[in-house]
Amino acid sequence: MSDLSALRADFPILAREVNGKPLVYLDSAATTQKPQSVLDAMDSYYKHSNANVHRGAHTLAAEATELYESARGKVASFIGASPDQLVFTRGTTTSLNFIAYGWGLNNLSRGDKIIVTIMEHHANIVPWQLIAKYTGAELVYLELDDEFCVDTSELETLLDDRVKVVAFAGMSNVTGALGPIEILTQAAASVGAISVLDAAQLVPHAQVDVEALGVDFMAFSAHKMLGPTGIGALWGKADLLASMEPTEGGGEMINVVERHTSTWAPVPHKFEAGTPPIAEAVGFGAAVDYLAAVGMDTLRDHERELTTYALERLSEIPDLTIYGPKDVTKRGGAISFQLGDIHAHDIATILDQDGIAVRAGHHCARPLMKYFGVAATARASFYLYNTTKEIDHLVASLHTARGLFGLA
Amino acid sequence: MSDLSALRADFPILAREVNGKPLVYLDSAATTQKPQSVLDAMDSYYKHSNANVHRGAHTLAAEATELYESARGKVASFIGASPDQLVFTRGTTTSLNFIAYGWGLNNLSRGDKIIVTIMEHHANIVPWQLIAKYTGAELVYLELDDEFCVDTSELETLLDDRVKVVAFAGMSNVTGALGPIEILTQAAASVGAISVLDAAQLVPHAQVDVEALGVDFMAFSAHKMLGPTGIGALWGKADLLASMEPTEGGGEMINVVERHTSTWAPVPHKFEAGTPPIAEAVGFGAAVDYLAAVGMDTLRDHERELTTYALERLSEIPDLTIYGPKDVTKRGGAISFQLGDIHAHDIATILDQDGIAVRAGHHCARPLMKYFGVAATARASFYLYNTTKEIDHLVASLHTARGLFGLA
Amino acid sequence: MADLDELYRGIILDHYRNPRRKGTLDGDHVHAEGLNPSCGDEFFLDIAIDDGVVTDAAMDGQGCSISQASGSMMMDAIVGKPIDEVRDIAHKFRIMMSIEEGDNPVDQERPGSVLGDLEALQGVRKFPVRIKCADLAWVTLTDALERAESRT
Amino acid sequence: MADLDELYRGIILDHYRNPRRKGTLDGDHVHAEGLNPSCGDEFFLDIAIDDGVVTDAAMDGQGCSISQASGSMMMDAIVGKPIDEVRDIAHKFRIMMSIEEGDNPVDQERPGSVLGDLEALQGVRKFPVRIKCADLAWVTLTDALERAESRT
Ligand SMILES: Cc1ncc(COP(=O)(O)O)c(C=O)c1O
Ligand SMILES: Cc1ncc(COP(=O)(O)O)c(C=O)c1O
Repeated sequence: MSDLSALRADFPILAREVNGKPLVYLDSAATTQKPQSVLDAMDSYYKHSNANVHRGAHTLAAEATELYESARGKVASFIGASPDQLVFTRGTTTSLNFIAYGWGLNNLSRGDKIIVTIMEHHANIVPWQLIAKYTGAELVYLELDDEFCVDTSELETLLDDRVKVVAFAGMSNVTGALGPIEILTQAAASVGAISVLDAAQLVPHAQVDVEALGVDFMAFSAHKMLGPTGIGALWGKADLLASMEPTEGGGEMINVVERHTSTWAPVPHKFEAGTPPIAEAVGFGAAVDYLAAVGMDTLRDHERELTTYALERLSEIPDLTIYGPKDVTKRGGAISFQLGDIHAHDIATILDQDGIAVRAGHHCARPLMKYFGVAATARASFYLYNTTKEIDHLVASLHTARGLFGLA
Repeated sequence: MSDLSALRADFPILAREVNGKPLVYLDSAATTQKPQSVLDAMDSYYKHSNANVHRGAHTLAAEATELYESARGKVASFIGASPDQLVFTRGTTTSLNFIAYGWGLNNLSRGDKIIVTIMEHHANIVPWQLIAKYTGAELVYLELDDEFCVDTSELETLLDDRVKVVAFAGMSNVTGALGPIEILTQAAASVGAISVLDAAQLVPHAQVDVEALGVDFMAFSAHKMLGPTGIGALWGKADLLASMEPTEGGGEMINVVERHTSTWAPVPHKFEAGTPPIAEAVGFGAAVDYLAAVGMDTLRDHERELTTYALERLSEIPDLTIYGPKDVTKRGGAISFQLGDIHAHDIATILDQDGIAVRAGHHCARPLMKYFGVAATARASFYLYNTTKEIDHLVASLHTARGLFGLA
Repeated sequence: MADLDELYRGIILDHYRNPRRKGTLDGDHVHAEGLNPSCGDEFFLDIAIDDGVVTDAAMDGQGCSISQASGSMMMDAIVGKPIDEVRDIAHKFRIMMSIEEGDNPVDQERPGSVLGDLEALQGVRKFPVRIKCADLAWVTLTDALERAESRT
Repeated sequence: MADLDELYRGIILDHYRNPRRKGTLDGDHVHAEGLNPSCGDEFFLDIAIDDGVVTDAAMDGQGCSISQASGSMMMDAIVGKPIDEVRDIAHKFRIMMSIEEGDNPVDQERPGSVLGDLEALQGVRKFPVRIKCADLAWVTLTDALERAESRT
């Protein structure tokens, strides 16, 4: 088995204890921990080069601009993209809203259709609901098959020239299921709709070449891939970004501002109104440096082994139901489950006493929960710093939960 | 003179050299430097408590939520507000856009008027231009009097019931002029318009009690008041925030999400879609702790003394024109100037050789530049860590510039 | 583990699995709904009030053992009681849970109980993030009582 | 200071203060506009081309000494030259400024100059953030030449 355990020393928080036990952090789908190198990069930015970017002729401003733009270059090349198509935003949520507003407000009208899947995160549902309300367009959902994967069999009958947007996750944050990216991208293209990939859970866990994927837009967050909070990215095809209206107006995104009209700066700056998250960009750059050094294939293999092991061990626990594909080639390392009639929050509380962090709730995917007919699940999710030993702890603690709830 | 020079040791970057000279940082109106305590607070967050907020039943998530919400409490109390009216955003620009979209898109229509002043930053112009375009409303400008202050003498004739928004800066980032907050707030109220205060330059430099000001909305940024990049705040009156539509949709801002409709969480969460800038909030909290410990009155006095001294010394330089009030009770510590026919960028380059950081350009206020009939100015701006000795360096370096350009 | 044993006492699991008065009321009643959006717990409450007395109640919804058990125990504690007494129970409960200020009405030394089965929820205090679970039913009750008041 | 003396040579300040061919053209010409939005520098260029030769040119706009001097020197350098030669000058200039790759055409050892007055702009290379100022006129020129080409 691939042994990445030496990397654990790079993550200061992993030395911490919770309730007297070593921290077992199984909540990386919510946010990942940060290596020292990411913290150092931001600290060094603030201690040596902090200044506002783009507008300055002094040395610090030039250094800050250089650091900010070189971070853009790193993140872009991490996804196989050109830096001038990579917009820094506050996160996946903002990226998706920028697409919904910037493209949707200006291109959708009454009767148009927006296709999403039932496994979407609220971030890829609510913005479309808002735009649907403003424009009169309508949301249409794709459901799941019995392996918890998006069912595309209805797609053909849904597709017509009123379909203007097809928006979908690359990987579900609840079930771990990979999305049918190729099928949906082609379906969108076949009717001239835009394809929007929510890659919040994909880019952190897989080698992504966005040009090869063929999607029109892609969104992801730094904090789910070793980077800081407060920053994410929006990638888009050059012609779409160029033709799109900016959502936010302000400094740095303009060409000329007159009293009543303005013209916009070229992409990506057009979408970066105001002082950007500069230190955060520097940290984001350091995060992708770290991931690239580990190697995304190594990371993927490691996560597959963990996931295989976890699915195996969890299936030995009586009364445990997993909501997600069993086939590791169809999924990533987020595993949602229920254990008998023990509510997910009770599971989280019991595990927390053993220092184990899992998430419990609707995972910002209420339509999916309703589709499953449950109100909440518990979710364990893995990243490069997790180990099979931690999964053993998880399993042991779930047995404790059974005991406490008298499940014999 | 108030001596805050001992504080300089709290700011690691101030020990730095630029072009072989000690750094003289006179660009705090663009962004301020950060004290060690702010960097430590963020570092400690990442090393001990990093987790996603609000959704977790595990210990780290509870700690992160507590840190995030207590930072909200600190920032709110710094401006005399209640935490449930304090929304964390990406910065002033996003805050103003949220008001323009969330209130404006839903309340403005053709023929309505939005009053702004000619001294606004692009962040308080461009969002209104965008909303004017979407709704058919119209922007109207207030000009300046000959002391560089907003001329409110035309106000009475402008005011009628088509005026729906009055938006203005508390302090100009170009001229340093304080805005006529009271007059404009009352004018707005008198016709039932909302008043929007761009406090990006005010909150960092003055004791603000937002309830006492009486404005409807206020926006400011952490990075201009010792805090990190990537975060700012939007404050609003409770009933307005409650009735307003959110601009961004996504996780954490919802109450219930159904397939086609959603209901919103209470304010402030309604406006905080997605993973918020958590570490940044912690840093923001540490920044206001630092400012409160220094005391905003002490800071204000220090800046007044610096500004008085600087205005005096600069006025001794031949050919130097200052764009801004001469009376220190009418202004803050941002001083824009031109020196003979030396272009602002050339000044910035020459000063940079002496380690002095000033800004040159249109300062994101092109309509104001055009009003002045200039394309660019140089700007020196002060904060609590600056000293009169630094102003002496500035003056000496400006004499060098005169020499280089043969101004005898 | 001792803390967990305290938290998940038999009586709590019993109320969780066999909630009292599950369902809805038919006749004249007030309805209120409580929701913890951060965890998804829901609590629906119907109460019938006659002449200042809570004559009947029913609960529905779903959530963790703590929120459901707290609601079920609340049913037992309020039906048949005058509104003033119901308010007093709610107040005492919230003091016991450290949600409101006051002297803890539940004294381990003293024989006899003030809050009945509800005292079993004391174990929740060791788990601060779960206190809002225990409180959900009571927030909903307060809402229902206010609605009842504004009707008369 | 030595670097600054190199940057602000007399000849540069002379071109800055007395820009050559300031104004606009009347007859048949191509117009192009260059803008550095980050600093606000503007450069407006008119060129007249006849039979493959730049027969006349005029510049306008405003900006720092470097951008205006570079533009003014460019005027001197291009008027009367065939387009191919103009392109070659632009290429050489950009190599000298380290904007394009290639062997620096300007050899301090060698007598005689390749770029004429423009060589005075070499001092800008020590100030990387100002290179885009020196380049503005040339970006605009490239744009103008492309427009001219697409017209024929
Ligand atoms: C007066 C004023 N308003 C708005 C802004 C925009 O702030 P930010 O860039 O932090 O969004 C600034 C700073 O650039 C400012 O000085
Ligand atoms: C699939 C998916 N989409 C979108 C998001 C939203 O990302 P963020 O909260 O960083 O904006 C998340 C994470 O919460 C996610 O897992």
